[in-house]
Order: sequence, then C-alpha cells, then structure tokens
Amino acid sequence: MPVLSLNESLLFTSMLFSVGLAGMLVRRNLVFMLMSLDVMLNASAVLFVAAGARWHDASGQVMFLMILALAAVETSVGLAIILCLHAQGRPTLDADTGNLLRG
Amino acid sequence: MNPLPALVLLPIAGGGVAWLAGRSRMAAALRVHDAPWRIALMTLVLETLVLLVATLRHPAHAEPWMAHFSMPWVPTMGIAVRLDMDGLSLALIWLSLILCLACLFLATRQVMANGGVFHFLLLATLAGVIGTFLATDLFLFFFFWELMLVPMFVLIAVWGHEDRQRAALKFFLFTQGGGLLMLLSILGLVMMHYRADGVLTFDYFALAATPLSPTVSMLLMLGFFAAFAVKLPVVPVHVWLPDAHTQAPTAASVLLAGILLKTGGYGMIRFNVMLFPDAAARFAPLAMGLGVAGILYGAWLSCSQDDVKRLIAYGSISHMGFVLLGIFSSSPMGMEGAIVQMLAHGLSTGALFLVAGSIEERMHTRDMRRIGGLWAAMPRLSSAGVFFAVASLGMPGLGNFAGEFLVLLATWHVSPPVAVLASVGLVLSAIYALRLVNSIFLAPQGGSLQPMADFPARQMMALGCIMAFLVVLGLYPQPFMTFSAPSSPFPTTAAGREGHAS
Amino acid sequence: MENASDIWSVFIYAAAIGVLLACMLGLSALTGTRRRESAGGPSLSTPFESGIIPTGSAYLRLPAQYYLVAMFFVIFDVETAFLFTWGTVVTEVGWIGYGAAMAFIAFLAIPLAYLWRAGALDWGPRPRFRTPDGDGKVPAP
Amino acid sequence: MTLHDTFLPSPLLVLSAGIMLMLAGMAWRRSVVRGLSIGLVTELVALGMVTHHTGTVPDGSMGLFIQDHWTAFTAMLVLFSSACILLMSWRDLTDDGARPAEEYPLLLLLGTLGATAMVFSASYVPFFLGLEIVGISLMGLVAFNHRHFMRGCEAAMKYLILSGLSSAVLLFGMGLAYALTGSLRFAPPIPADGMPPAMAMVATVMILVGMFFKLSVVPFHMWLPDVMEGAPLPVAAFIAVVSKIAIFSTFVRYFGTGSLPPALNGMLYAVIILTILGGNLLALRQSSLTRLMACSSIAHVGYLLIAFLSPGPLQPGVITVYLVAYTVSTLGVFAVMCACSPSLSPNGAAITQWGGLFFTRPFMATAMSLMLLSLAGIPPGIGFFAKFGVAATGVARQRDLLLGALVTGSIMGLYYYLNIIRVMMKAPATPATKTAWRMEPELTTLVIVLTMIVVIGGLFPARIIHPFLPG
Amino acid sequence: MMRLSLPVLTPLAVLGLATMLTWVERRLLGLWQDRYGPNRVGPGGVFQAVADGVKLLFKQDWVPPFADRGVFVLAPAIGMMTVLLSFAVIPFTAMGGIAGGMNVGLLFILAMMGLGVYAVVLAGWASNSKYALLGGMRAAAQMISYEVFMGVSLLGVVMAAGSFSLRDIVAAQGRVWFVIPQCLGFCVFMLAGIAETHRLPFDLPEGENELGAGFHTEYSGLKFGMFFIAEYAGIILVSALVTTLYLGGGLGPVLPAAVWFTLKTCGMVMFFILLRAALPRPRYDQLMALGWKILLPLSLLNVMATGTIMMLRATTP
Repeated sequence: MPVLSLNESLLFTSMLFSVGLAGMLVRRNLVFMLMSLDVMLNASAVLFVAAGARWHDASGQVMFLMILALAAVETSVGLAIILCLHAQGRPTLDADTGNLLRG
Repeated sequence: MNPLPALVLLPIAGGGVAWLAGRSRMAAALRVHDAPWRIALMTLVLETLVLLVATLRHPAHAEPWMAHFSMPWVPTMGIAVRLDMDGLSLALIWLSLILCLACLFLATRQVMANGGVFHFLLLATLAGVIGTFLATDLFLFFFFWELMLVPMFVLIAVWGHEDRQRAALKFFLFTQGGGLLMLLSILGLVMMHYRADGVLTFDYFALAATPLSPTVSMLLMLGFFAAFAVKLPVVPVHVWLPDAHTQAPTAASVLLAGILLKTGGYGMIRFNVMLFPDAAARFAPLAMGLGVAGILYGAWLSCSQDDVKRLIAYGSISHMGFVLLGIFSSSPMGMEGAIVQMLAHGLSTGALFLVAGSIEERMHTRDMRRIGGLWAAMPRLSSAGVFFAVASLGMPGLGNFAGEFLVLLATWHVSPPVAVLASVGLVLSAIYALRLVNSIFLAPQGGSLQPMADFPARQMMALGCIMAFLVVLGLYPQPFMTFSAPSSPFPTTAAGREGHAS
Repeated sequence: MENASDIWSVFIYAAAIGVLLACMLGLSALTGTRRRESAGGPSLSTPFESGIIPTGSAYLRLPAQYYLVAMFFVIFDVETAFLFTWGTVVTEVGWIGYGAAMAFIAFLAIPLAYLWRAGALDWGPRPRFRTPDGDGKVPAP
Repeated sequence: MTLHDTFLPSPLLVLSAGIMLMLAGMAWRRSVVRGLSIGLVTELVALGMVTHHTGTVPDGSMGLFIQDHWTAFTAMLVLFSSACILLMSWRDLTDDGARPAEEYPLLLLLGTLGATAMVFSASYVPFFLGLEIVGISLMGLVAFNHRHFMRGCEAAMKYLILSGLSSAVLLFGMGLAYALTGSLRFAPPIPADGMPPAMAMVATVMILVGMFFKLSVVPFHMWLPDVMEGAPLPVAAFIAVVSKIAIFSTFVRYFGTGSLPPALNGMLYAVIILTILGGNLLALRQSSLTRLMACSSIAHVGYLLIAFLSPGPLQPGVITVYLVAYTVSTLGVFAVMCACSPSLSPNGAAITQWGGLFFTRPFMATAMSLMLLSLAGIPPGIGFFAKFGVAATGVARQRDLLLGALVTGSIMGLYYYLNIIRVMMKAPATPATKTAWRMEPELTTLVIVLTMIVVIGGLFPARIIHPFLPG
Repeated sequence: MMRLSLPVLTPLAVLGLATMLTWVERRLLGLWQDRYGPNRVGPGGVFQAVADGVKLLFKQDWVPPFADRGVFVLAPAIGMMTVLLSFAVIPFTAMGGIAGGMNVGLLFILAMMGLGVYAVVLAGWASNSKYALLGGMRAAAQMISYEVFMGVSLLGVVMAAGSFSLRDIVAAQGRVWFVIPQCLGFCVFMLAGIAETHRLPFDLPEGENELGAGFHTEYSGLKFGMFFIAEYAGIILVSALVTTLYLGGGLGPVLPAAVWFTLKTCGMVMFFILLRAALPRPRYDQLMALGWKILLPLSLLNVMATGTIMMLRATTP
C-alpha cells in the first residue's frame, strides 16, 4: 500500500514544479535561478517515481536516476559558467545585467 | 534530334564557356581581350541556327504544336521536363534572339569589368526566358520563371547605374512576390486535378482539362494574373519598372524591356486565357480597365519625364497596356493585335534603349535637358533614334501601328468608350515620342558639343535589321499573325491529341 | 519498505533527537552567564584572527578548486547511484549486465584519467593545462 | 536482462567509443589535430553504420531505441552536418595554440552523440538523455568563444537558463504522460482507464511547449539569436542545424505524421503563423549576419511545420527534401562565414562588413549567394524545390492562412537574403585591398561540396525524394 | 515498549558515550604518550567529562554580533542531528536496532553523512570570519570528496551481500567477515571514515596551526560542545559501521549479539584514537590527492574485482 496515492503526489509535484517555475520567473539572481531549475527538474523526477509506483513499473525509477544525473550535470555546468562570468569581472549575479548580446 | 532542349541549354553552356574565358588567367592565356564577347556571339549564332532548323522543320503548320520534348524529372510528383513549341513561343524566341544579337553588337563589347560573368549572366537570362517560352510543365515553367530573375538581378545590381542596388532589389521583390502567388495557383490547379483525376501531374495539357468551379477557377486565374501583371507590368504593380529600366546597364535594359516584359504577355495568353477561358472572360472588363489605365497613366507620366530611359520606360508601360487590352478583348483579332504589339514593342523599345544607352555612354548623362542637337553630331545614331521613336508612337506602316490598330479595333467591338480612351493614349504617346525626338536630336545644344563617335556601320546594320523587321511587321503583318498564333491546349482533332499525349 | 514500523521508529527517533537538541540549545541559553555586550570588551565582538585585527570582508574569493571539487562530487556521486542499482543484482543480470557495468566503470575511469592529466585534481598554484609540447613539467618559479 | 535490452544502433556505440578514445588520448597527451581527426573519423564511421545495430531488435514497443528509414535519414543528416562543422572549426582551433582547444572536438562529438541518441529514441529515457547531452555540451561549446569570452559566457548562461527551463517543462509533461499511461513509450499519451483525459492534453501541451522551446518557435524563440551571436561561428551552425534536426526528427516521431490531437491544431496554426512572420520580421531588423541566420532559421522551422501539419502523399518526401535543403544551405552559409571571418570582424559579422566580397573573394561570394538564394527558395538551389514542396503540401490540405504566411514570409525573407547579396556586390570602399588570406583547403573543399549538393540537388531533386517518415 | 524506548534511549546513550569518549581518549593518549591523562575528578578521572560538560553549560551563550544569527545557532544542531539520525539503521542489537531492517539503510547513512556537510559549511559561512570560512570550505571539500570514495567502497559490500539493509549485510557475513574478501574496500572505507569525521590525522579543516579552530572558531559554550560531541559521536558511528559492514556486526559465539557488537565497536574506537596518537597530519593537497588519485581508482578496482569474482563464481557450477 503506497503511502501516497497518485493524485496526492501529482498535486505535490505540480506545486513543487510551480514553485520552481515561479522562482525561475521571479528571481533575478543566477544562482537562485539555477536552484529553481533544480526544483523544477526534481519535481518531475518525483513525479516519475510516483507514477512508477502507481503502475508498479521500475522504469520510473530509472528515469529518476537519469534526471538526477542530468540535473547534477546541468547545475555543475551552470555554476561553472557563473564562475566564469564572475571571474571575468561581472560582479553581480543579476540575470538582467547581461547586455552584450543585443541585435 | 529534338531541338528544344538544345535551345534552352545552349545559352547556358555557351555562357559557362564565356565565363571561363573571362577569368583573368584564362583571358591572359587567350590573348584576346574580348574573348567572352566572341564566345557569346558564337553561341547566339549557333542558337539561331538551331532555331532556324526548328522553324523550318514544320513549315506547313500541319499541327498546332510544332515540336515536343518530354523527359521525366521528379516522377513522384508528376514533374517532367516538358517542352512544347507553338507559333507564339517560336515568334517570341525569335524576338529574343534578334534583340540579344543586337545587344551584343551594340552594347556589351565594351563591358570590360568581369566581362565573362556579364556575358554568362546575359546568356543565362536568355536561357531562362527561352525556357519560360517553351515550358509546358507548370513546375518547369515556374522554375524558369524564377531562374531568369537571378541573373537579371545580378546584372542590374553590379553593372547598373548609381542607384542600381535598390532598383535591383525592388525588381526582384516585386517579381518574386507575384511569382509566389502564381506558385500557389499552380499548386492549387494541380491539386484540383489530383482530386478530380487521382493523377499528380504538372502537365499543361492535362491540367487544361481540369473541371473547376467558377470561384476556384477565378481564384487560380487571379494568382497567375498577379505574377504576369507584375511582369507586364499592369498599373498598380508597375513601380519596379521605371527604376529597374533606368538603373540597368544598357544590355539589361534591352533584355528587360524587349523580352522580360513579354514573358508577362506570353503567360497571360498561354495560361490565363487558355487555361481559364471562362474566368478570363469574366475578368476581362476589369483587366481591360487596368489596361486602359496603364495606357493613359504610362503615357501621361512619360510626357513629364526628363530622363531619357525613364521616359522610354513609362512609354513601355503604356504600350503594354495595349497588350493587356488586346489579350482580354476576347476576340482573335485582339489577341493577334496583342501579339503583333508585343513583337513590335520588343523590337522598337529594345532598339530605343540601345540608342539611349549609346547616347548615355557618349554624353554621360540621361537628362534630356542637357542633351540636344545630336542630329548634327551623330547623324546615324540620330536617324536610328528618330526612326524607333516614331515607330513607338505608332506611325502607320510600322509594326506598332498594326498592333495598336488591331487592338483598338477589337476593343471597339467590345466597348467603344474604352477604345476611345485607349486612343487618347495614342495621342499622348505621340506627344512624348515627339518630345523625345525634338529635345534630343533636333533642339539646339546649349553648350559646346565635343565631336563624338557615331555608330559604326556594323552596328547600323544590326539596327537596320530591326528596322526592316518593324517595317515588314507594319506593312504586311498577316504572315506573322498566322505564324505566331498561339495554339490551344485543347486538342482540336483526335490526331492532335495523339501527338501530345505522352 | 519491508515493514512500516521501521519508518515509524525512525520518525519517533527523529522526534526524540529534535527534542533533545532543542533542550540543549535552550538549556545553554538559560544557564549561561549573562553579561552585557560591552562588558566583554572589544575583542569579543571582532572575529578571531590569531590576535590580528581583521581587515576586509570575511567572504573571500576562494580558489576555484573548491568549486571543482563540488562539481566532481556531484557528478561522481550521482554516477555511483547508477552503480548501486547494479550492485544488488550482480548475478541476476548476468554477463550482459556485468559488461554494461564494466563499460560504465571504464567510462568513469577515462574521464578521471583525463581530469587527472588536465590538472583538475591538483591543488595549489600550478598551470592548469599542460603546454602543447606536452612534457607536463612545471616551469620553475 | 535479455538480449534485446542491449539493442543499440551502431552510431551510438561508435560515437561513445570515439569520445572515450578521444578522452583517453587527451589524458595521454594533448593534441588538437589528433582530437579533430579522431572526431572526424568517428563521425564518418558512424555515418557508415547508421543502419547497423547490436543486439536483437525488440518486438513491439518495448525497446529504448528504434531504427528505421527515418532514423537512418536524420542520423545521416546529423552526422554529416556535425562532420562539416568539425571541418569548419579546424582552422580556428589549430590557429590558436595559446588556449586549450582540445575539449572542443570532444564536446562537439558529445553533442552529436546526444543528437543521434534523440534521433534513435523510441522511449522518453534516451530522448531526454540525448536532449540534455546536446544541451549541456552546447553550453560548453557556446562558451568556447576565444575572441569574446565574455559574450560566450553570457550566451551560454542564457542558453543554460532557457534550455533548462524548457527541459523542465518537457520533463514534467513526460512525467504526466508516464503517470497516465504507465509506459515510457515515445508517443502522445492515451489515458488508461480511470485517468482524466484532460491530463493527457496538459501533458501533450507541455511536451509540445518544451519541444517548441528547443526548436525556437516564435513565442519561445528569444534565446536563439542571442545564443548564436555569442557562440563561435561553427557552434552557431551546430545550434541552427544539428540540434534543430534532432529535435524536429523526434518531434515528427512523437506526434507521428498528422496524428496530432485535433484540439491542438488551432494552437499550432497560430504558432506557425507567428513563427514565420516573427522570424522574418526579426531577421529584417538584424545587422549581424549570425543573428540574421538565427532569425531566418526560426522562420524555416515555421515552413517545416507547415509541411508537418499537412499530411498527404507528398508530405514525407517534402519534409525530407526540406530538411536536406535547410541543412546544406545553412551549413554552406556558415562555412563561407568561417572562411571569410578572419578578414571580417570576429564573429559579429556585421552585414556591412561583407561589402565587396564579390571583388575580393569571388568564389566564396558566389557560393554564399547560391546558399542564400537556396534558403530564399530561388532556383537553382535545392531550397527552391523544398519551398515548392512545402507550398504543395499546404495547398493539398488547403491551409490557406498558412500559405498566406508562407508567401508573406518568403517575400520578407527574399528581401533580407538579397540584401546580403546586394551588400556583397557593393564595390569595396577601399579599392582593391586584397587582404592576404590563408589557404584553407578544408574549408574550400567543404564549400565546394556543399555548393555541389545545393545545385545538383536543386536540378535533380528526384534523387533525394524518398518518403522517410516513420509510420 | 521496545519500539518506543529504544528510539528515546538511543540518543541519550550515544550522547553519554560520546561524552565519556572524550575522557577515554585523553586517558589513552596519555597512556600511549607516556604521561597521565585527566585523573583527578572521580576515580581515575572518570568524571572529567561530566565536569567539562557542566562547565560548557554554564558558559555564556554567545552569538557574535557579526555572525548570521539564525544559521549560526542552527549549524551545530544540524551536525548533531545528522550523526544521531544515522544510528537509526545500525543493527546494534539482535533485533537490528531502531530500523536496522530498513532496506535502504546504507543509503540512509550515506545521505545523512552528505547532510552533515551542511553543518560545517553553514557554521563556517555564518561565522563571518576568515578562519571559519576557510575551515568550512576545506571541511566541505574534504567531506564531499571522501563521501564519493566511501560510497564506491561500500559498493563491494553491497554487491557481496546483495542488499542495502544493514541487517542483511550482517547476516551475509555468517561464513566469513567481509573484512577478508573486501579488504581493499575496508581500507578505503576506513580512510574515508576518518576523513568524514575530520579526525586526526585528517583534521585539516580544524588544523590549529593554520586555521585557528577551523569552522567552529567563533563558537563557544554548549554550541561548541555540540560540535565537539558530534565529532565523537561520529567516531562511534563510523566504528559501528565498520563493525557492521566488515566485522560481522553482532555475530560471534556464546555472548549475545549486543555484547559482541559493543566489543567490536570499542575496539574500532580505540583504533581511531591510536591513529590520532600515531600519525602526523598530511598537507591538504596531499589529502585531496590521496582521495581522488588513489582511493577512487582503488575503490573502482574493488568494485570491478568483486563483480568479476561474483560472476565467475555464479557461472562456474
């Protein structure tokens, strides 16, 4: 007997996803945006696990592992790029200050 | 051996050779500074011979379609290389070749900067035009239709005058815009045919038999009309023409005015009228209105131009109005008139552009107010100029008069007021042509006139040929009219059907 | 879960620890001696730096090496997760699974060798990338 | 674990082996040329093995991967383009000995692996994996801009955030689909018993939106020009060609051809019209050639979607031809840009700087014009036939609005493509300053080959038309 | 009753043991270094630890004005919490402890150790002092690095036992303790365990000759005490883990399981203290190099070897 039913986990993951999405749209600090991104990805990962539990199917957990790995890589690369930007002398992490690329 | 593919491919091949010959390294090896020109000339002569063979093979007009060539191209979409020749296309190809030859004699030998490329582009345009006149596969027609734009664009944009690039762009965009509408119409027609017959084909003859509801056929016809109207040009979409003609180098102007405009007229006859006769008949009043508007508008603006080339260009608009009028007058007579007018206008206006180009080359200006009294300085050039100006105003006895008269006559049967209005255009055309003659050749020159080289005899000979054609066309148009009558896509006899069903 | 009681024990355990920690923190707040801040003297309210008066912000720019380690951790630790899934079923999945796992380990080992050679695992002020002639010698300071 | 679990299309195997070889080689001793050579050989071998596989083909819909004509076709396109891009970057990388450049071919190969994995995927797992591998290696590649490191980093950051966002949306959609159907099969969800059908719609829309983001279809397009501008030129080509083909390939596989839920048709209509008009309007305003290419690639996706939305007997062939035309022409433009970039401003390639190219480097200028004309849909380029085909499919299904957009967009497109040609024809301001350029045999060969494909493909398109679409 | 009392008593017991361990360590160090340890308070100085605790309790509860107050207070609690929580899955009785049967027990411990990093980093960051920050960063880098090797080295045990449940792992050692077949993994795990608890010789985050007291430089009173106790609880935890994973847990003849378990754990604790007495401290770069360049390949090798042997044994009849 699963502790959570699919509907509850759906609700939970949707809320988590929305929180991440809101963070992504509202926050302007690059690090926080990365964190929001991870929240979104992990919400999806949890959804996969919950759905896998609902269908008694292990592939949901496989997907979970993949998502975990790729979210980790994405965060790593993101941090690396932020470091690069920082090292190149962009003091703030505000996403709106990037203005080198304008048509 | 079928001459039709050779007609299309020969100019391209010759142009390629000319291009190669024009490469600086190659030119140095050849030790001839005008090698591209010579090669182009040879190509044209060869082309003429081929055309002659094609003409003489069917002297008796046993069948309406004189030659046929077919080869699969994209079988999955029912596209094939289908080339057919009837009197109309033959006549127009002749016109193209004559003008091209004249061009080579008069205008292009001096082109030194990248002469090879120039001649290649010239011949490529010619190939595109000839292909357009011959193609009876709608896809192929569209292919050539688009293809001839590119070299012309480059010709104008690179070798043209001061404002060349804007003009070239305008020319390309307008034509292409019309072309895309035509593309949709072609596709629509093909799809209608596919739905009715279950056969996917772009064959002109097959598509002609497509059953269409009045609305659909009207829509499709309008798509075709848009493309041809831009090319012809019909009044509201004519704005590219004055710029393009003015800015183009002489040879390109000649090709534009003499030949490219005719593809519009050709298309209207071949596709609008032949494929959608009912829709065309319903559309005729509007088309005739547009034609008259073109005649009056072109002539009126022409009267107030100071730029020689611009004046001729607006004159062209006016003359092409007659073609439109004739095509849509729904009578064989009007159609014949339109064809004669196309031929005559091609010759006379082309020659006028040649003369104007020569003048510009010598005087370094196109402003009529700064040119004058050339008669004294260059009698041969001036006489040629006067002849063609008079021809284009519709002097009886010359080709233009025959065409315009036939058109007016046919129009009179349909609608006398329109005919009256159109003949007002004739009066106006007399005004601007005489103004041209007067101010350039006759009026005294303000400043001192440096001695300048007149046309040499060889060039006069080329012009003389054109004059001769005009005179014959004017005095005895009947053979031309029978010769150049367009053939219907519908088989008149069972035998005819056999001949083309393949 | 094999039995849900395990979970509940863990929850009870966690609650007990929570209470305990709260008690400890609260207790020390209650029992500690009170003194006014000023009474502690100025040295109480400056960060400890072995007797030197601190200058500048404490938030230094740390060497990028720390971030590199963080990334390696994230990546290698997650890769371990993949190996763990294989770990419990080694014999069940047979030679194909074994081959896959070995390939995976090889795919971990080769990047590790790459990182090693690229200098990402070295600490201290050394050139991070070898010179193109590839001798890998550290230039004399 | 049975044998069909190991079913793996050979290109994936070859590419991964190549990547590992390259890494090992780099660990042994660094060398750019060796890296590039390994990359090229790997890609060619993979190209030769697109139809091979290991293991036994799984029956039914259980496998992770699938192999059919469509995968063979798109995988070939992907591998070919990526080999071309490797060639384009050859000179830039071997030029500059000061900075480490060995990772570039590695990342490029990784990106290709990701794209290939996407192409072959028959399940959400390899699809998502491939998507992310492409995205992540692209972030590295975009930041690989030696000349403008800061720009590169900024573009990479932008790409990271937006591609991450779209991945998350896509992933959540996939999660919903999985929750509905209990299978990770790569197909629109059909809700099982007791599941709300509205959820299937939500899932489909989220997946659609995610894919649109990656395809940079108009409401979700804003990242593409910026990222392409910040990236090195070959990488910009990679974004425009390889990643788009891979996504489009999976898009076609996912939604089948024409089995889109009818309720979404309206949305797609709007999106396509917006894409075509928006992409072209944006392109009109650009002054940098890279950005212009980015905007025009947005528009081209719109045209492709018209063909996608108009199923019929013509559709498979048309999509095939259009993909080939788009790929080859875009690659050609970028190859010429790479060849000429040292004499131009680095990477920004403001259009005005192309003035007089016809006089300084006539061959390159001619090739460039042919490519641009092909993109504009003018003969003799292959793009003419492609656009013709798209219009044909649209007419066959009477997509009047879309056709209107197509015509309008094409005219706008014509304007800006011709504008570039026009600029190239302008006489150079400083007469005949023949800047000495290096011989670049690989770029010249590449341009020649691409030009041949464009012209020959335009004249004999019948050879290319094969209905490759799945299902 | 058992289910309720064990969870409540365990943390108290661990706390008590850890407190006592400070005295044991000092006495043992004295013994090995040929001097007296604390020997005044109570018989043999056994109440020294209690006295220390009382002293800490009555010290001022000082939060430096420059610190981030909330995080500063929270950090030691997190440190304690993660260590204590890990004990939940250790099967120290015959019944298997609080949740010894949990089927992801090992992963639970790894997770808790991962969370332990937060205590260090947050403490270092919240202190707003250079020594503390550097110490925190060092500790974090060290801990997360060694957690990787710890996880990989544990994989050998997991493979051999076929389960993550610590109770199953103990049961799987019926024939031979894993310390024999998994000797490579054992070595790696020991080293990783020392580094995880940042004990000497791997106590670089708190190396007093370069960093003051590292991440808890600014701490005093019972909050310092909590870090202190958490460290000793960590020693017990790692010893208990080693016992469970490699030394057969509560397995042993005659005596009850709990006694065997306690004996083995005590032995490991002593070994830890002996290490402190015997070994010098390496440089930080040497520590990291040891981890990434030696331990990681070794542990990967261990996994490969274990897998190969298991497969060979499974396929040969």
